[in-house]
Amino acid sequence: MNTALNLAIWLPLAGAVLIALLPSAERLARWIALVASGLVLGLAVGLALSFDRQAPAAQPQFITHLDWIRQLGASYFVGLDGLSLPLFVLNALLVFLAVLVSWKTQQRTRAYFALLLVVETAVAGVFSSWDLFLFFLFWELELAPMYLLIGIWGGERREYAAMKFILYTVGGSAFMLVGILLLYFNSPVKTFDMVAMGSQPYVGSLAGLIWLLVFVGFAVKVPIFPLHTWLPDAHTEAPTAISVLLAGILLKMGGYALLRVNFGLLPGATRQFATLLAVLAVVNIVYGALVAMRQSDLKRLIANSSISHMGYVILGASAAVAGGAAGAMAMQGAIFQMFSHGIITGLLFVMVGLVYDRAHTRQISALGGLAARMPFVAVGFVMAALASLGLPGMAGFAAEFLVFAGTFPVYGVATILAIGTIVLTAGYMLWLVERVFFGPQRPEWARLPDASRLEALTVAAFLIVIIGVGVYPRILGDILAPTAATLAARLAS
Amino acid sequence: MPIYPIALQHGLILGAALFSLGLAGALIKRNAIAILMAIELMLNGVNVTFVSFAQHMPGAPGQPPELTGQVFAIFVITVAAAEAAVGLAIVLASYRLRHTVQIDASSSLRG
Amino acid sequence: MAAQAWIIAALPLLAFLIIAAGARRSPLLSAWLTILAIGAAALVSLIVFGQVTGGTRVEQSYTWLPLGTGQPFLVGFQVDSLTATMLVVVSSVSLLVQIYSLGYMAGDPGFARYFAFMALFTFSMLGLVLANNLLALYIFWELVGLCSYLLIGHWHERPSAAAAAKKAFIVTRFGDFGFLAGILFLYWHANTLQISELAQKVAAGQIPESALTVGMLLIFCGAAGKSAQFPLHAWLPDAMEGPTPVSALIHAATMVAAGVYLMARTFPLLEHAPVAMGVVASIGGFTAIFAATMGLVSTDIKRVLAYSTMSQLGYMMMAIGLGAMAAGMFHLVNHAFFKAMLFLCAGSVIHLVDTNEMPEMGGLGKERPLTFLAMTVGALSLAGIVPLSGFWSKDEILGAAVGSPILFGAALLTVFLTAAYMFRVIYLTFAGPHRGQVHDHGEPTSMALPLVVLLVPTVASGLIGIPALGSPIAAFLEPGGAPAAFNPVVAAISLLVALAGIGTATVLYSGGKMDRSHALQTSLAPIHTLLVNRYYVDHVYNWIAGGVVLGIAWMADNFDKYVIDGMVNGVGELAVGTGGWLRRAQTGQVQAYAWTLLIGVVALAALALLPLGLR
Amino acid sequence: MLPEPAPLVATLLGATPPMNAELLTALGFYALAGLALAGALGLIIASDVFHDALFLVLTLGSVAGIFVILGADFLAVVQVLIYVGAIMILILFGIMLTPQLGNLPNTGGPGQIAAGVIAAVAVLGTILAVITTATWPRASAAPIDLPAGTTSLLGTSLFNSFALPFEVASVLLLIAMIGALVIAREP
Amino acid sequence: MDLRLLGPEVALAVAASVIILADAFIPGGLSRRAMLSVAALGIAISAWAAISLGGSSASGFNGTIRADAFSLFFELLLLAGTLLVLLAAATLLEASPRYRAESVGLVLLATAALMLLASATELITIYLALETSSLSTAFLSAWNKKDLRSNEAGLKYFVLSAIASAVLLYGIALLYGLTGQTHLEGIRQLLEVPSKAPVLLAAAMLLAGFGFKISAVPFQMWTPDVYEGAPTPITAYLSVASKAAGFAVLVRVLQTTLPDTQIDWPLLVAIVAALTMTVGNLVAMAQSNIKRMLAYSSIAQAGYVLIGVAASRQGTGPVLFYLLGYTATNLGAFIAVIEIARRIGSEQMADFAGLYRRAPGLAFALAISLLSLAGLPPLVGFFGKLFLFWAAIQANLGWLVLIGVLNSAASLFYYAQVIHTMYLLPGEGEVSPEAPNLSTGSLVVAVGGIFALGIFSAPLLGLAITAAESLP
Repeated sequence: MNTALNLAIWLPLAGAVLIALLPSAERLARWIALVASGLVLGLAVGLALSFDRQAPAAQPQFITHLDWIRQLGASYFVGLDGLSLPLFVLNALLVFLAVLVSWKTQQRTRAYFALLLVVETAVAGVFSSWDLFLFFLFWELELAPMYLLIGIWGGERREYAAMKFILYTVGGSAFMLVGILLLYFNSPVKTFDMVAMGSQPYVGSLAGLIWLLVFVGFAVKVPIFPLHTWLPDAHTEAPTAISVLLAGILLKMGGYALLRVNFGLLPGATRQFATLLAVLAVVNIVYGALVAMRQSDLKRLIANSSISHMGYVILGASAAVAGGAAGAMAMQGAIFQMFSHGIITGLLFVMVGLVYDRAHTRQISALGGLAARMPFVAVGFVMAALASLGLPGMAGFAAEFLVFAGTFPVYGVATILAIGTIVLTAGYMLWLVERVFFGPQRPEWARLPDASRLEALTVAAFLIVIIGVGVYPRILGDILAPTAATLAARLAS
Repeated sequence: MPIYPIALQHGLILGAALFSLGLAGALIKRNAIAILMAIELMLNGVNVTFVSFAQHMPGAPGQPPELTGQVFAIFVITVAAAEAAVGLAIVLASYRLRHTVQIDASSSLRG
Repeated sequence: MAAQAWIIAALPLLAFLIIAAGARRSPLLSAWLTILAIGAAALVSLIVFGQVTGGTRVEQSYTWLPLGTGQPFLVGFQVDSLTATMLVVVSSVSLLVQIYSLGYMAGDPGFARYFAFMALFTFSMLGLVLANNLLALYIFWELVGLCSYLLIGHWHERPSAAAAAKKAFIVTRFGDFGFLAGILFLYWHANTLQISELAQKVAAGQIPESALTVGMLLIFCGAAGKSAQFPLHAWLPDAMEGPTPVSALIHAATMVAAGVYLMARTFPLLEHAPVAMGVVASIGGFTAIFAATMGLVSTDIKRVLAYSTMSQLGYMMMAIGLGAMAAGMFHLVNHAFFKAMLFLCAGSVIHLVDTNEMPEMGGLGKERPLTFLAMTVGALSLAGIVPLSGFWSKDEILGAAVGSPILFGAALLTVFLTAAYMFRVIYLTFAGPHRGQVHDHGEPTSMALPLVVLLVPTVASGLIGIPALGSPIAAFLEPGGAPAAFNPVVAAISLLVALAGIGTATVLYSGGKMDRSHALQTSLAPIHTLLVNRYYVDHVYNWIAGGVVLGIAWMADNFDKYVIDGMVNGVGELAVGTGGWLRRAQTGQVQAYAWTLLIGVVALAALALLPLGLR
Repeated sequence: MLPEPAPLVATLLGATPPMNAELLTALGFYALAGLALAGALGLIIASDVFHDALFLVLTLGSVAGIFVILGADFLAVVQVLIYVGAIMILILFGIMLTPQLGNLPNTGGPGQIAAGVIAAVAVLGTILAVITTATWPRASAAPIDLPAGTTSLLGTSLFNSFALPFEVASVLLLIAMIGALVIAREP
Repeated sequence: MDLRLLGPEVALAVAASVIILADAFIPGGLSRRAMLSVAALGIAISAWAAISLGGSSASGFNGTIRADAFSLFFELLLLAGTLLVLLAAATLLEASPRYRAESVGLVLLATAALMLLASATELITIYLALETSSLSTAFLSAWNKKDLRSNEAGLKYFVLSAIASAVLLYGIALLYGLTGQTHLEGIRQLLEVPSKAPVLLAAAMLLAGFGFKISAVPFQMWTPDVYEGAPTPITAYLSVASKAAGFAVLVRVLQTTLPDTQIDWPLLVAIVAALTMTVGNLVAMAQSNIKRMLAYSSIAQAGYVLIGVAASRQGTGPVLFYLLGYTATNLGAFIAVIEIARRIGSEQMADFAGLYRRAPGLAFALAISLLSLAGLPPLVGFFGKLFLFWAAIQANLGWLVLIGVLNSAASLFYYAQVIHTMYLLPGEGEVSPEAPNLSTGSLVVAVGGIFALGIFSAPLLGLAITAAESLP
């Protein structure tokens, strides 16, 4: 029983209930949300600091294991390992920052912050569950609040986007559920306990089918081509803070689940499908970049870049089956990329939000020359764009380097294509920056204010993390490396 | 199958025929009361079936036959009576509202 | 001190951080912070250089990223002769350029930002030369690229500047794509990224030559991008959109030379890959002459210098490809000083007339005698006139090329062209009458001083190459390597060719007149057009980027919109449509309902009975 | 499915065996069955609801007769009493209480008729296919011997084995009564 | 003697009689409050009587009923559902003073019949109980005599239920012919099957008869029309109590009489389940009236439950749990709709726009109910479906589960649209807030149940499995 972890999972929900119970606390709501998410962030960082980096990686730490639905062999089993801890922290961090980003939300404040906190609990639960059933529960728990967050506070086409988001995801989890149940009944250990399932993985004849079924569920979330078209709509229409969360952590749920369930529990099938994964990953990377290049909507461009960047996660993961040094490296890269993409794309969406809040348009062609009036926003945006295109010294580079390095000896051609896409990324990112911020100042944007103090603080927080991790990746590397190596070794054996 | 002595199948076939004719009536007639009568016909078909079976069900060794089929038929007749009452009541109410007992007048709920 | 050599890089970084953190509100403070930090760095560099000449060698590594299996990725720094030389060059040129910028950038709204980025650049460049392994080198490699991007785009409100910045970044990134692949390639063959370990393994023959060749060629892609070698050269002329001191520091003296430095740094690997060496030499030689021809026709003074830089970088590359690493580095050092000076001179001129176009200049020697002097000396040095620095290093390169007739010929031709276009610049700028407006605000001391200081190495730094001294450079940079042989015949020939070039320029442009050259242009119109359009390479690139890539992107985008999303929406519409169709079956007729019920029973029964075969 | 012709012809010609009770019973059964089916058919075809009712009475009466033949004498009485005596009266009242304006069709259109016939034929076919081929393991080949009156047997069954359904039936009738009162009453 | 086994039903019948008689003989009629009190008391006594039997598995009345845990489970479920429906209808009862005693009485009698249906183990009893409940609900559907739609609903329900029960009856006759028995256990013992055809035909006919009750496709055609036309509390009653009892008898008959080793009825049920889910969900997408949408939704829900039925023994516990959760959920939805419709005077979903502002509590309740129907955690609908799928996978019905989960995903489309209308669209006009009353009280109970049953799904599933295992 680890109090801190349980507290970190459930505290946001308690905050949400508190907000719901205080009927006329419109202004108080955001403070409650801030305090709750702040506490969770503190707890998460504390957990990260007290994480035993020397312990064997196969076992989660900070575990709580209680009986739950005995008829199903389901239990309340939470804990963190090197794979989940960074994402757990990322969740806490991004939600906290999301609260700051949405500080000025006027419309239905209480509901907004309450739902935000529910999402935090759900995602924290996904990342810390070691019981497959509990995992699925948390996974589904995130849907309805997210649907409402997009649907109520979103942009013009929010209804379409929200509906598309939820139908896609629910459709995906439909397959996932069947897969999970099949796995449960076919695996030699009749339990949902993922530690036990992982230590004695199922290798029977249904493994391939189960793998594919769960994969569909996760692939929607990642998203993996061709199940990705919900993403540009959802990310584009969602309000800024929600775009941050969507790109920052919700996509990571897909990648995380892929590693945890497909890779962790079905290593044999994973080996079979590794090449398919690699191909899909490259398609994601290249295709996402190409589509991003043509976008005329600022947010949509960033959204499509997420598709491309999540491809690196999948690429790294696919190469992990090779085992050995390369496999471990690729796996570490995949996990690292999830963290860094989360924080970088989060910042990008924040920056887009800042632009949109001021200019009230996201059409790239309508913008231009903003750097003169908004130097801070411009610098922040450029930094985010640079981080996104994998500039060394920022978080993205460390991750991509690991992915490339690990994948190179396994899938040479795929790696070359992926590295080549960096050029495309630089192309569309810098082109975007050029069109939005550079060039002569336009009269219609002559009065835009620069970032406020609070906004600047938020952006700075993002940048500190991005650069901190980029310059000193050991912060994460120490935690990731043993887990990644264990996972990869298990895959290869 | 010899045509006599009448065997189990004879009754069963008659029952089935009556059942099906009643069914056809229920599907074809327009007048609600006629439909009601057709349903009675269906129930009679079943009753013939029950009674035919009962005639061929010996009791346990040394025991008189239980005649469950006939008992069932009695209950069916009772139910038929109740159904007739219920049906007529509703049809009467319908008639008050619509001034017709044509069943296709009651088709405003659809889709 | 050498053991703490990282301080050299850290000082400018500190300056950058302080400026970013708040000092930026006071532009002058920012500038002086930068100058002080770089000055201190230059001082430390000199000390370190001294220690290194005394034989000190340092190498230290730190874990950058631990791995689950195997050795972690390291970063670290080393101090050896090559590093020490580069440290001195980079920090001193940077210092002078910063001082110059005080005057040149005065009154610019982005003054503080400019110095901040300059400090960041100096940090990155110093880090690059300090790096002891390929990963660290790559990291700083990208950072200098970033600074280049930021500084080219300093006047971001000018669309041409913004576009040039982007172009510079993307084109060099194209080369870096190869660099990164090369790093990975070598890593998986040698299992290390430490340059010293790589060198050992190569020397021990543990890496097959074919692998080494591929790896080095890939790495050369990066070098070619950075050093603007054909075909990745297109960005450099455009990069002249940046402020002139930036061009002087980044696009003449230091960053563009990083490619050469990289090849020198990995020379212990390269020399075991003869094919790669051949490629490097050929590309270098070709670029040298290719760029020089374009320099002949450009009317933008900075662009001429940029072509000249490309050409000289090609020269250096050729030297390294020919195995004369020390000669190449020697030329790099000399070139850094005089080319920086030339650019600063150009800046001084531009300051005076507010244009880059030489046809609008003319006769400026009267207003700027010092500049005139410095530029002439620089041009002579570049042309390779004895005893200026350029003569000595260029001669060593030519000497190394003797064995290869084609390259030797190309090099000689380049010497001719170099002399010609440089004196074309001198004549068009300083000789004759004013052709355009002159706005003389006076030349501040801060701008004059660096010119004076840079004159010293321009004149003197080559003297170390005097044959009488033996070959200390080769001994210093490449201990155990073959000493550079001074070939008096070659020297004489090259001197003659250079003088011929100067003579040609004099014939065409003396007195700042342009009519004779116009006549020549008209008679050679097709060639002129080709050169003015830079061999249409940019056109090809634009076609690839705007036509091919964006075209494919257009197809992908529409595939996304219409095919994939079309299918998704189609499924939804199918479901709703089917629902609507089934809905119509609900006619409201109770007998229809009963019919369905009965048919349902029959169907179910049939379904159950049919497998029995209805006996 | 078709009766074998030879014995029928033979019997009718009185050749072998002599006309006996079994044959008479059979003939009665066929006659009554024919009447019942004719009544049913008439109900379907008749265009007047009043004629429908009369055809139904014919069928119900014939079925009562068949009950007698099938050894259910008490049931036959019940059939006559409840059906003919109660239900038919109720229905006739219903018909009289709902006079129709004009001459509305008593059956649906051709489409509906076709559909109805198809459904009925399908149901009949399925049932016949099953019952004529099935073996009934519990059923005796010959009709069982029944005492002269089945009343006491039925009574025992009804109040002993099936006491609960009997009670439920009374509740059913109660509900029908209450409901009919409420629904059918003038509002 | 055996009468104790009938205690729960008798208690209700007595309460019904008291209400009807008292209303008839007391001048001015029985007050609404008194009526509901008597009904509640009757329900309480009935529940007490049921509990005191304690699922003893005692048989009575010559084996016609059985007081096992299975019947106890359903009796309590039906009683709770009935009580909630009555409370929810309290406000409506106030508005229509005529015949209200009879309506309450009929509801109680119908419930008694349904309880009997759930505990009967003999086909004659089952048939009579079925008819009793059907005829009562036919009346109740037609109760608004001046309302054309209500009358049409009653008429349709009556005609179709009569035909369906005739078909059922024929099936029973076949079973009787095969075994000479009407007791379920007797039938199973005697069902030697030299030719399977009659058994299969009987199974199909039984499926039709009971399928009519539970709105399984293709026997569901009445459902939308009757749900839309009937007074909303009766719709709620039909969708919850009637359906639950239908499942009870279906499960009991199938499991007790037909050995699935010899007769492949699970396949038949599985096919019906697949059809039911799919048709229900698809047509629900095209609706504009909330009651009609809920009707199709309840068809789809029946399809999910049938997945559990098809899973045979393993599925029975989950089926019971699902019905429990479904009762709370669907009641929540219908009670919310009753209240909303009463206040805004419309059952059209389009008129629900902006309801979150005009009636936040009701909007929330409806939203939660719909989300539970869609199967989102942590609501009970999620767990219910999960347990069903869990059982079906075990029974090697993976394909059916896949259809189920996809349907479940697709269903979100129309459930979410209601939520979307209520929460995302701006709405005109105001709704005057009302003080909490019995209806809102029952709504709170139902919505609370949706959460509570979800959170405590583990022990409740245990209970459901215990109840399921009490089937012979």
